[in-house]
Amino acid sequence: MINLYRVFYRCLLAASLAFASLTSFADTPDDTLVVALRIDDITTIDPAESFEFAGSDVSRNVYQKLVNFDPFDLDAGYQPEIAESWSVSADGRSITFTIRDGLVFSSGNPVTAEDVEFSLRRAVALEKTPSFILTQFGFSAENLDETIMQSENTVTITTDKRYATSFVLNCLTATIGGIVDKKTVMANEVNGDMGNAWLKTNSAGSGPYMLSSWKPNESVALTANPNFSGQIPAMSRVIIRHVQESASQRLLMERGDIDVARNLNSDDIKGLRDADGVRIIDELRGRLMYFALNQKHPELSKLKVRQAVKYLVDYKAMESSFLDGQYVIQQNFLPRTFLGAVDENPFTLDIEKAKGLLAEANVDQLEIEVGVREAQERIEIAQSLQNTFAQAGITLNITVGTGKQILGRYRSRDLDVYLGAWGPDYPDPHTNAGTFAYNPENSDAANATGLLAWRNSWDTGGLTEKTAAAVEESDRDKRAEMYAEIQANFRETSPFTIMFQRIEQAAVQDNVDNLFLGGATTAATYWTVTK
Amino acid sequence: MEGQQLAFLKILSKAITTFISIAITMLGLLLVTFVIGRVMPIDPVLAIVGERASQATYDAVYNELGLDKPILVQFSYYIWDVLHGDFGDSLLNARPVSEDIARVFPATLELATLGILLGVILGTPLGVISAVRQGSWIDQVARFIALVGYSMPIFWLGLMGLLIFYGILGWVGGPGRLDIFFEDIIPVRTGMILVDSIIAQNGVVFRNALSHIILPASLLGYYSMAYITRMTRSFMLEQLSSEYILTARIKGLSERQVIWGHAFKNIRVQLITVIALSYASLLEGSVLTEIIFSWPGIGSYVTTALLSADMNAVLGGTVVIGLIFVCLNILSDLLYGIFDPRSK
Amino acid sequence: MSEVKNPKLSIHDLKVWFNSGRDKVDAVKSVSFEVAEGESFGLVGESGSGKSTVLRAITGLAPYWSGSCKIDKASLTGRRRSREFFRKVQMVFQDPYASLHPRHTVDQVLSETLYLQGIKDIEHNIVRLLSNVGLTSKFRFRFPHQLSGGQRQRVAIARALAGQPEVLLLDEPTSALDVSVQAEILNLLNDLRNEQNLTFIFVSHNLAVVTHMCDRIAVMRQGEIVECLLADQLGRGEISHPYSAELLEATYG
Amino acid sequence: MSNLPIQDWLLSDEPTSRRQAKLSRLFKGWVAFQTNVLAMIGLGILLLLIFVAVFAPLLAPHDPFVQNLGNRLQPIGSDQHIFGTDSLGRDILSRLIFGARITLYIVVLVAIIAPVVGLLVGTVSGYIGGVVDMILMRITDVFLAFPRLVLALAFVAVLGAGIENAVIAISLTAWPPYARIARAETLTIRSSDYICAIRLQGAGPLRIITKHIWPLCISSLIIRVTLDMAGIILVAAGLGFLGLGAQPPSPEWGAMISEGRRFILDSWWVATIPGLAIFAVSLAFNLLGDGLRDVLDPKSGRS
Amino acid sequence: MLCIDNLWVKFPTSQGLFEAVRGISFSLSHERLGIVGESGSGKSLTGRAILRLIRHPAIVKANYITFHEQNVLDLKEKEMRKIRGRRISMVMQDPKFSLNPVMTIGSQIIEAYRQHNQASYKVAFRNALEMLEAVLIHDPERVMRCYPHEVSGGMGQRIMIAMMLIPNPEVLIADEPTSALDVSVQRQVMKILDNLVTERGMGLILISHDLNLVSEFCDRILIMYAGRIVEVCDAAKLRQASHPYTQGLLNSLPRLSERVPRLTVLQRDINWTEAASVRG
Repeated sequence: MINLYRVFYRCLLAASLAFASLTSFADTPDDTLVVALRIDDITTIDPAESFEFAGSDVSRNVYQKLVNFDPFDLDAGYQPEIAESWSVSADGRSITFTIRDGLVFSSGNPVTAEDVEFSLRRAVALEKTPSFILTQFGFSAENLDETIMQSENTVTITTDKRYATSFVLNCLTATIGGIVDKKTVMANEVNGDMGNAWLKTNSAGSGPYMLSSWKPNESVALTANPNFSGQIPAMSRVIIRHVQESASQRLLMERGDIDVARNLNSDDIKGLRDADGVRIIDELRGRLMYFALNQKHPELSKLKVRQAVKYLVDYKAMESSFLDGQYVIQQNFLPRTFLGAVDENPFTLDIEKAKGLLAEANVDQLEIEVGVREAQERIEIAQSLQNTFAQAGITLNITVGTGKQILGRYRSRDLDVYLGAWGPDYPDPHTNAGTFAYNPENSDAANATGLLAWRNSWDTGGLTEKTAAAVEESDRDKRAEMYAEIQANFRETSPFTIMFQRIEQAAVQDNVDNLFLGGATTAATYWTVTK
Repeated sequence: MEGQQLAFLKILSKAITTFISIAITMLGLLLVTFVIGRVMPIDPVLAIVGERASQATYDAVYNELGLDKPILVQFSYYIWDVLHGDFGDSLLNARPVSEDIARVFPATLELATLGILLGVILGTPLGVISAVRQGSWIDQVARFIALVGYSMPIFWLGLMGLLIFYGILGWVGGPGRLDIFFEDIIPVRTGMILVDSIIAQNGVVFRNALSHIILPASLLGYYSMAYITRMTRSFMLEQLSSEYILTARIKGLSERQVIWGHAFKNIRVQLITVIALSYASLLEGSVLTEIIFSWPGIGSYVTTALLSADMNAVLGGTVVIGLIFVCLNILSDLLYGIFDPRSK
Repeated sequence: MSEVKNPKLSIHDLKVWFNSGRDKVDAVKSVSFEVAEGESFGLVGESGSGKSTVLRAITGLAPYWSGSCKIDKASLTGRRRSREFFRKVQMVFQDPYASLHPRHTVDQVLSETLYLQGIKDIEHNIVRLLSNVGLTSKFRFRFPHQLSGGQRQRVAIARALAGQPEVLLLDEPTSALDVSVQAEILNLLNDLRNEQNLTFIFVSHNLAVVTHMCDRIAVMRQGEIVECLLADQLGRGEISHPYSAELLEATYG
Repeated sequence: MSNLPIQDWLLSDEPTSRRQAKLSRLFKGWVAFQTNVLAMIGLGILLLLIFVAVFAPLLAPHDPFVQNLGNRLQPIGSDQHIFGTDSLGRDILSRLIFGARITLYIVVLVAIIAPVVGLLVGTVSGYIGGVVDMILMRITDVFLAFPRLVLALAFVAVLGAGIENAVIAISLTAWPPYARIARAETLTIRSSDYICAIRLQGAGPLRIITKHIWPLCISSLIIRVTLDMAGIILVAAGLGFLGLGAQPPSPEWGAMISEGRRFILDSWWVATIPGLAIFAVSLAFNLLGDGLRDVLDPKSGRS
Repeated sequence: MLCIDNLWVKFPTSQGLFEAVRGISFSLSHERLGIVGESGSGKSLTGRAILRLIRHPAIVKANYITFHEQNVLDLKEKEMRKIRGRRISMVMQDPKFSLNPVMTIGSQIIEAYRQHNQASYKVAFRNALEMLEAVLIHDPERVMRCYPHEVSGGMGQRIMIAMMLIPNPEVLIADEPTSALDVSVQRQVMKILDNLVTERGMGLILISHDLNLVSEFCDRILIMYAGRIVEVCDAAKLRQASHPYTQGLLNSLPRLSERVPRLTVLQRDINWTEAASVRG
């Protein structure tokens, strides 16, 4: 019996010794930037296909575009990058870009007009999800020979009608405008896919970094592009690691095992503010949090009801409690810093007013369903809405589901109320105006699932035409004015209640400088970082 | 000669029946998964084309995936491919599912193996001791430890463990399998970092990997220990009250000989089944543990795939997990034959 | 084997085996005998001689059998037995600890049996059955674990008698009991046979018990009847087969 | 020994009526069970759970759904809130009290579905044998070989998130082991003398399965279910943790942990208190299960 | 050789202490002593109490149990183990349960030998073979390799006897050694046991419910009833036993030689239970 115990205790002792001897740690290496980020949304990094937040971060650091944003001065708008300069034809339909000399891809090949033409044509021809950003200008696989043309060191694109130049160029700063290395890509072509399969997991760009590995749901590793024509970045390696939990990201941050944590919730941010050696970066992003009423619902389609619910949101309390620091009140569909953005947020929680409006609409005791994606902050917003709606006699039943599940119902016009987020696809006001306030055909048959107005069966009450007009206005100020007018109308009449705009808060180690998250218009830059 | 032939035939027929029953089980498994995948209200096409796609793009992908064909036709295509070792490409990232599984499975295997080892090494003696000393303080303590293990939500324990041992004390590594700068240092052979680092004779990486794995493995080990302790205890109690134990005592054997030499030998078979089951459930991937510890294992892989309607990945993962389960069952049956002479 | 006039039960060339195919095990190789109405017929042999299997084959509890088996000239086939058969033929099992449902009271056991046999007036019949086997009604609501071995066997006998059968198959009914209790049960069985004119087939490994209970005795060995004797012959030691002699020698007393 | 007459009546070895026999058996089981201190503790906790669930509206100091965003994440031991408040400023104690109802609901529902399905499949399979047995056992194997959480997730995904669906999903994954147990028991019971005896009275398979085999399988199933209940609550909590269990604002304990885990580093109590509640109930079921095994297990109840 | 004085064995139950053995005293020299009684009379517990094999929570009490003048009750567990098997051994009822199912017969016998003899495996193996031959097993080498389920009941019991006798004990307690066996084998096994015991000059305690068996193989018989010894008599004079219980038992046996219409049923007397135990 005694022996039995001895064996047992010995085991315990050995185990505890082994445990205790594992405690040695170092900081991250000087030339490596380690970022904790949820990257489970990345499905590809081919610029012609990539359409997710984490993916566009990677893309921005790997691919250059004809025009792009300067991370140090986002407000300046698009700046020349691969294009040295451009000129617009008299009819306003053609833009000719002159390609800069001396730019080189990571493969060592020079960046030529041919590459630019190939990249843009490829993005159209592949017809992947984001291709609409280009095809809205009338480009299609059939007319590429006439619309996107290269000659010598220039590339000319011709749109189907006149558009605001700023609109076209803003679209080219989106991920899909990334220029790829034609030779390398076509060398890896399989079954006429224009290198799509290869580019999903490899890079062929001229940006400061190149992709060294992507393990889905695990990590993305970038290494400095040795052939980069600009200044070689200080961080020769960037490792983006998938860490799902905010608490885990915070612990990693506190232990100094990572340099940047990008998915911290407001409470963990608060906790980290007090931690030694950690700094918080706030950047206003373009994402909006909104809810929308399905106009197929007989009660919800009443104007007074649409207006009433806008007074049933406790904007202030949410902004200052669980959304603290991460969202700011925004009641217009153009995010702050966008062209045409307005700073009018007239709605506050006003139960009595809402009750009055509901009474005018003859609505008493309403029970509706709200669909929410399984994400904590959205569920909390939904619960807060549930609370305030109840005070005006509206019962809100929350249905939580996976993103795909809820979205599926939203797209098929099946939800009473959808609560979710919307991020601009490219840094031009039309990206949001064209989806919130634009719905040329409201029938079920139209199946315009890409338009938020259609998803809510809203015929926009004349805003569609105004939006179409705004996108053709080439005068910048006039254009901004037109959007202000659309938004004023939209605020009062639309079934959309836009509530908040996202502020991204990232925690960085004190020694990390010049990390830019991309503001409302673009994605994060790592090449600027020093430490 | 004839006897030998007969014996051979017997083994052959047994092998064939075993194989057939595995095949049927696997087919059923595939069918169920497949049906689930098809009736799920998550649209795999949408998962690919994204929410802004036009109807034409949608239709193209719909046909490309073969979703327009009758479900049985789809299923038979799938079976045909699986028989050729092809699980198809992940709908989401277009990489072969088999490649993904080969990447995530070793992570789970490593974690589960270490976990089950801890569970067996601690749980078995604890169970034996508490059976032998039924009612004593050590029995009470062992039972309590096991009960706590049975009753504690793992995600809570995991987060707390991470907070205390990593966040505050800094005794162990944080989430993930390695510290970032140790990644990609050693060549991937088995995919299990502990093993790979031993092969590469890289002590530093080994230590780092160990520091990362020890906490989640202890946690899983604790849960399997709770189960193993409890089962060992009840098996031992049953054996200790049997007559041959009395015989052994009459022979004048010491308690240790009676317990380990006689009683324990008789519970080996049952214990193997318990351990195999426990191991199988760990290999299924403890989704919650994997999420909390950012462990890129098969559990979270299949779950993520399921939630994003990546049916090829779900089917592939399920087949692999089902195969493991079936294999472990067969293995425990084989060991049964070795350890229990009565089964021959 | 010996001819009997108007046999109640006649068995001819009965073969019983377990498992089909290669694993086939022959439990009874070829057995024939006849039992007259009101007779008590004994089957004696060691464990594995197939004596209990014969009973199981008659009642349809054995998986595979061949040969002919007649009750009142009606042939039995396969494993299914009719309701009439169960009214005529009943069985008492060896181990009284295993033959009663552990969660059923005596009352439940008997009332269910009566119900199944289609007998009305269950209340009255339970009391009658209990008193027939020498139990007072205070045992009626007990569970098996509240009864001694002898009492359990009495309940089992009462159950067998519930449908007022004509033939009782007794499978070692006393081998699990103490000798003093054995005597009580054997006396009870004899009394019941006399009162109700029952036909017994009595299976036992104990020569003395079988001789005490039976008129004629068949000695079984490895699935075959080696010898058929009258009880008196056995008592006097008049036996011819060496195996019977061996058994007799082994059974002291 | 100064027993009350009623106790004598209950403890009698010579019951005189069906009712007395039945009550007496229950009472004796209770007496045996009473001596097991740990099991009594378990029972006590569960009775407390039931009490709290029944009288939740009277016991809860606050409305569990009323939010007060200005008063969020109050620590344990605050004036108004003994267990503090959650991220929407709701009183945790009140939510815990109302959550007891949901926990009880899960427990009862699973306890009704899973063992019954298992019992049906197992006993039919074991009793009839042959082809039926083979088919049913293959089906059982398929479900056993399935990764459990994946199966549950898939079912929830198909049926839609919600507590009932979560319970059904859990039950669907939980029945195979019960079927195995019931089948094994049936196989041993099937060939026993008392089953032979009742067959000789002309009883059909339906009667034998329902009246004779079930009562014997049920006790071992009850033990297993009780012991598994902890695991079931934890799986339900796990589904809640993944957002697929109870829907907000329902104060399901697993969902409460899930909500609270975001604050675990600063406001640890928000997740810990429901965690402890789950722990206590699971523990209670385990203790109770151990105790029931001692009382009900036919193997130990022989002598 | 072995003296037992006022032995009690009690079990705690929900209804209080159950007294299974109630103050019995007897002694054993180099003789064959039979203990007879019905089930529940406490005879088996008596055998186990001598070897101190009755474990918690049962209570064993006695003024003394001396073996060669040494009180067994005072010995430490370690010292007790030297007595068990080596000096006092025991054969139990059913070889099906009393042999370890997952060990070969050879290893079990060798283990029994080596436990008490410093011997190499080879020596032990040879001794085991010899012992198996002594219990009339014809091909001992094959049997050594067998597992318990592969041998018949009769052979199993002979193996059990071989295993228990291989350390050459001074006293053997045989607890219903043949009641699980077929009648034809019973005698054979008893004869082997009897021969070995007499040859080696051992003391034998034969515990059985079978009066005939005991009277045939023993010198002296203790008759137990409800935990007490009601009568002690010479085996040869069993038929003349005075106690009504003994007589009743004898009469309730059916006999081959004289067929009676009704067997005599034992009429129990409440006084037997309370009468003082007879010293044996």
